[in-house]
Amino acid sequence: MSVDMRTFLAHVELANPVTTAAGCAGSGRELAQFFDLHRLGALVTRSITMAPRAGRPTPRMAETPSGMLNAVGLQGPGIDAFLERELPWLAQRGIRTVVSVGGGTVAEYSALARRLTDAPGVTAVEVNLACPNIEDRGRVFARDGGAAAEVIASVRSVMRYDVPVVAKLSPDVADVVAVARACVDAGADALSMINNPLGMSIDVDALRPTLAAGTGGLSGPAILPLAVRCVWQVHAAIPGVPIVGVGGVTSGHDALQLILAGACVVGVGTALFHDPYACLRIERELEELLQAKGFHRLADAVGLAHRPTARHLLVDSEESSL
Amino acid sequence: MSVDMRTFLAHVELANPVTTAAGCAGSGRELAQFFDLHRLGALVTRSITMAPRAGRPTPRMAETPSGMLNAVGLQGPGIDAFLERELPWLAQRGIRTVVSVGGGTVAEYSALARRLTDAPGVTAVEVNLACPNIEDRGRVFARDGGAAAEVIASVRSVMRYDVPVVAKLSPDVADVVAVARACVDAGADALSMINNPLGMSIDVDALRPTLAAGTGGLSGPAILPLAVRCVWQVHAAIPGVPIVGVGGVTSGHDALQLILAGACVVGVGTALFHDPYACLRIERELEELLQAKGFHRLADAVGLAHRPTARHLLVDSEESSL
Amino acid sequence: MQVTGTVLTTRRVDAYHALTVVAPGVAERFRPGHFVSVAVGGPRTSMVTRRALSIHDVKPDYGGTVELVFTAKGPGTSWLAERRARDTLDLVGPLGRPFPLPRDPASCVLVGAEYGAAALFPLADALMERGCRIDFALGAASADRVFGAMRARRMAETTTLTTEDGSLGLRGSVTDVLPSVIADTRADVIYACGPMETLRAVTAVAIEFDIPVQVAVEESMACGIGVCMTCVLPVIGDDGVTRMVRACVEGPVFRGERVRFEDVGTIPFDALGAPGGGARNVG
Amino acid sequence: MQVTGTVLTTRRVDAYHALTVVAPGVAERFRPGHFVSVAVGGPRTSMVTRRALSIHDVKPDYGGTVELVFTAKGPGTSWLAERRARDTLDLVGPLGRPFPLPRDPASCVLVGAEYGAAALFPLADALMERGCRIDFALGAASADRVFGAMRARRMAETTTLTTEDGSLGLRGSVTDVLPSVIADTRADVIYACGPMETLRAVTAVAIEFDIPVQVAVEESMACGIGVCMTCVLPVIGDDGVTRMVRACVEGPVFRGERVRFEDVGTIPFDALGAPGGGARNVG
Ligand SMILES: Cc1cc2nc3c(=O)[nH]c(=O)nc-3n(C[C@H](O)[C@H](O)[C@H](O)COP(=O)(O)OP(=O)(O)OC[C@H]3O[C@@H](n4cnc5c(N)ncnc54)[C@H](O)[C@@H]3O)c2cc1C
Ligand SMILES: Cc1cc2nc3c(=O)[nH]c(=O)nc-3n(C[C@H](O)[C@H](O)[C@H](O)COP(=O)(O)OP(=O)(O)OC[C@H]3O[C@@H](n4cnc5c(N)ncnc54)[C@H](O)[C@@H]3O)c2cc1C
Ligand SMILES: Cc1cc2nc3c(=O)[nH]c(=O)nc-3n(C[C@H](O)[C@H](O)[C@H](O)COP(=O)(O)O)c2cc1C
Ligand SMILES: Cc1cc2nc3c(=O)[nH]c(=O)nc-3n(C[C@H](O)[C@H](O)[C@H](O)COP(=O)(O)O)c2cc1C
Ligand code: FES
Ligand code: FES
Repeated sequence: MSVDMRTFLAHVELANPVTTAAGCAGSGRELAQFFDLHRLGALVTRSITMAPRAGRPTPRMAETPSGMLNAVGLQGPGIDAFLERELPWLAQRGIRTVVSVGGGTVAEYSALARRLTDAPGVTAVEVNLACPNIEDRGRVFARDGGAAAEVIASVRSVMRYDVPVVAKLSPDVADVVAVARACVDAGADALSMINNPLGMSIDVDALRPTLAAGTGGLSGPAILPLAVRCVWQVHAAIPGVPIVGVGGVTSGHDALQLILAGACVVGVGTALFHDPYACLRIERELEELLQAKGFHRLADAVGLAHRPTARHLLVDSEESSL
Repeated sequence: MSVDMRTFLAHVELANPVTTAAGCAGSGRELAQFFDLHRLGALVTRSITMAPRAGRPTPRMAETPSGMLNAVGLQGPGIDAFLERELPWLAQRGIRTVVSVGGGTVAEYSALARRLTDAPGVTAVEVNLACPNIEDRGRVFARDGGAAAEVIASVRSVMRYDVPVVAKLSPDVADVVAVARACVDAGADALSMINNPLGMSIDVDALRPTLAAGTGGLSGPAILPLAVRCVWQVHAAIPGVPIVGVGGVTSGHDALQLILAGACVVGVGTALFHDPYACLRIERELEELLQAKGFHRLADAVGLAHRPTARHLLVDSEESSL
Repeated sequence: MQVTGTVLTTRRVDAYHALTVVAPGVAERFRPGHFVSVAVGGPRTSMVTRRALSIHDVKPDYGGTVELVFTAKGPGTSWLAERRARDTLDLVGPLGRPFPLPRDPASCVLVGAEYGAAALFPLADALMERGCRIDFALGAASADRVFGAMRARRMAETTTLTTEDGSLGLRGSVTDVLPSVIADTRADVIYACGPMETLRAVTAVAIEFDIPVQVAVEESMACGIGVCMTCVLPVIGDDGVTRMVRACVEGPVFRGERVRFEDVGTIPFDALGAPGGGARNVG
Repeated sequence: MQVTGTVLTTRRVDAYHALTVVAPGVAERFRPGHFVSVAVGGPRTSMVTRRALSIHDVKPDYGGTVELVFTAKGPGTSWLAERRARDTLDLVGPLGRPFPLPRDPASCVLVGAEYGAAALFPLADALMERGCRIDFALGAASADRVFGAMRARRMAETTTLTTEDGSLGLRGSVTDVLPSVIADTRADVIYACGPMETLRAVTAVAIEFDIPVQVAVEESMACGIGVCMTCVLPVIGDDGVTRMVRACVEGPVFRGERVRFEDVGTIPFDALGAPGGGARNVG
């Protein structure tokens, strides 16, 4: 008997829980050469900005142990070209599309939302909060619950009521639950976590940072334990909110960790760079694992590791591990 | 020609920059079976607490991609037994010893400092700030600049003037520079970073967290990019302060990354679990690398990657990498 | 000590893999009950921790070899199972506290479950050298998982085999037959090696018969050399105080009645430094 | 497409390693200039990104093989250099925009520096099939790094070799000799493959002689399939606008005069979406 893999991102049903991660699937067309995009739970776009962006200088990439650093700098076509060329291509094919947006001010985010609200083919909007707030000396929105909430509230107020707004959070905070709560209170219908923690690599031959931008976002298997922890903490604190678990997923086993911790959707980023079919493989492996463990429905596994056991009483996610 | 590997931890000279990381070298005696501890830059003890501590239940360990999670829970003998049995053993042998301390209240940290201030054989005191503050609902000191500063000020005011106080910081904060600055302003003579970011792993067979404690500290190569980034940011912001770089170092190449980013001392933790001789090997590899690159003195490499170059002008560590 | 050994031979023994590795320094220092920790995954692997494996045998060939017997369970042991002759293997060992041997000749029952049996053979050799009587009780889930039955039969006065599925010997667990083995052999001491559940049950039987039992425990280990504190279990000391002691250096061999098997995976409230003392809320 | 190929043969060619891999699907679709991306490190490796390697040759044996020629530079290519016959290799390809071929027979100079030469041989075959005249100019730091000199001599009208140390052919770089090769052969078009510095210099010469030049560039690549945006360089479009385009899908082959070599590693101020536009301060 097969497993019912359907899941809900807020009130929107997805045929399966495996999506691409923002910024890791190009415009969609690149992956379409490898497989039928309808087989994705959803395609998440790169973060769209108002103006076209050339991004950061190269090198933009450095390999690290079980991970990589990237500093792409939101290179993209800008909202006009996106609405003209990229979104219609996806919409015409009926591909479930979560549009990610990025901005430098609250006004920019809400302007983006305004442009998207009537665009056909927007399954949900994911708000990339890992952008520097130019009105606060470049402090990243996601690192400050107040700033994050302001962005979410402005996007939520503008977006059509039936398009879920997903807040994408960063792990580089003292208290991810506090930021999550601020976003939910501001109207986020779901949370996505984690965006890349900030890392760095030094080129010891050139005696300078490997990336032209200096620092970069860390992704890949190395960060899976951080993603599992963030999902766990937020699901424990705000159990009703749908969570998109992202970070280091390369197998169905990894995806199941995030699901048991509380995610109902799983995003796959860096693994796509290694294996263009990663989403399909992970979805299949996940289904096989669930089946082997006797689950009939994916939904039954969501957050299951929180079920109280004798051992669970010892768990206190706020306390230090030391 | 050999490289002058001497370095300074504040005003204390170390024969070489490679030390053990807190909590990763037992009482010292275990490693002494493998090599002469005098060959270490310094031995850093586990974090000593007032009372003996049995620590957390098992499983305390989980392997993750290029890393591991631990939840030991500061198991240790308590300050009395430490001063009676562990420190004298090291002191009698003249082994440079940095004593790490951990507490649940500001008062507990200063009580520990008071016990250490007249103990012979204390090269420096490292203050493990990754402990939950029981007076602030278990919020970890290191996640809050104010609380961290209070601990450092109380330890500094009690410790002998000639024993450096090192503040050990966590990466799980929105702004590591702010916490670093608070500690330096409170009297920290040096900074050590990074302690383990908090992570988690789910046992998908048991359908519950792998660690009995739920969450645990992530260590090993996976976190090297986070350590390099923290060292870089803090050295850029507060260039004069000596930094102990810790996190994921397994080779001389890794150590050199931290040094070029601004560390003058390098701590080795998880690598010791794999290779008891790791500190010696890393020190040798580091010396060879420096020599191959034409350095005469380790000190000349410290922070060198910050040297302005055309490319450097593009680096803005506050800005997001995306 | 750490050595880079060369794999001499590899073979399958029913459900198990066996590797013989040239490692003179380790072989020389070996005493029964010792284990080694093996680096797995090769260069640039993502597996950062070593795998602990008991030493099944040492031989003088090529200056000294050690034999390891293991199940391919997860990624590390699966990698080990793919090693071929002439590959190199990075070992640290011998590690741990070995089995203590009786001063005078005694009647010894050696209880091994699953791969735990492998560690008992060098112990049997050492005991026989001291003139001890040896009897084996070996058990496993199924016939292909009973390790060393033939060799046991050759060495011991008696060998009793059990399998859960009845495919070899008596149906049931090794502890089911233990009372009668003890009675038949008039055992003075028991040595046991296997899963914790087996060790717990063996210890209960030994206590019932009031004879000493030495068990080799298994705990998840990150370092194997006593520095990481991840491998602890509650053990009662000579002073009657329970401490969380390290399986890798204070063990893996303990007197069974000293191990608080029921409390493994917890911090007993009366253990030294348990929460409830002054440091409860620290870290 | 992604295939798990089997290594057929491995060999050393002077300073280089060559691997022949059975990969029918890749071989079938191959056109000169294509590359593959190779997974390195094996199971549970810590190396998460693939390595991009040009296809040096395809043969019909075993349904189709591809040959890769590379230097063991870092950990990934060193791992590749240790592969043996019958090992499997995970390839994605063929990838990228191949070399465009002239419609009518033309006189073509093929310029290769270091391992870049490897990619020129299937191109030479294709050009010759179209009746083109072929001349090679191959250069490297030293004799052992000049790839394919013998084969070039057999195929081409003329072959000019250069080494920095003078150990083979003329002392100097391949671009030093290029003007005279162009003049001698009355070249209609240049193809070039090698380090960016060489491509820049070759392009400058081509512009001087006012003949078209096709260059295969190299940029650090995380995905090779156009989704990660890490491999970009500034290239001038047909509309005169500079864009940061992806070397992996819009390239690796570009018209040389369109590539802003001087600005590689920067975002030129006049590039589409460069800072200074409305989005300057975002992300
Ligand atoms: C003293 C001692 C002796 C042992 N002797 C043998 C032996 O002779 N033959 C044999 O087959 N097995 C033996 N084991 C168990 C063996 O260490 C584990 O099966 C092995 O580490 C699992 O590794 P893995 O990569 O297959 O699994 P994984 O689950 O991927 O291992 C992940 C991590 O957990 C640790 N781990 C997992 N299971 C165990 C375990 N049971 N004990 C300790 N650490 C564990 C691993 O070392 C690794 O760090 C022994 C264990 C100990 C402590
Ligand atoms: C289209 C293309 C074709 C190539 N063809 C060949 C070839 O035929 N033979 C050959 O020897 N080399 C070729 N290269 C270069 C080759 O990809 C690198 O030498 C190789 O990736 C280095 O890997 P490493 O593990 O040795 O080094 P590392 O420095 O450890 O690599 C780390 C990371 O950086 C990337 N990287 C490092 N250097 C380069 C580079 N020069 N180009 C692209 N990515 C890089 C790697 O892919 C990896 O992700 C080609 C590169 C490209 C882009
Ligand atoms: C090259 C690259 C580009 C990314 N671009 C974006 C982006 O545009 N918007 C965003 O919210 N996250 C972006 N991310 C973050 C990913 O969506 C994801 O959160 C993160 O990489 C962790 O998942 P992974 O380990 O599976 O890659 C990017 C990540 C990478 C590696
Ligand atoms: C098992 C274990 C125990 C640790 N105990 C302590 C401790 O007592 N005090 C402390 O400040 N840090 C402790 N740490 C953190 C390390 O000192 C170090 O900061 C961290 O592990 C990163 O370095 P690494 O990747 O080299 O291990 C511990 C780490 C591990 C893995
Ligand atoms: S395994 Fe590290 S102390 Fe025992
Ligand atoms: S390498 Fe990923 S887009 Fe080119």
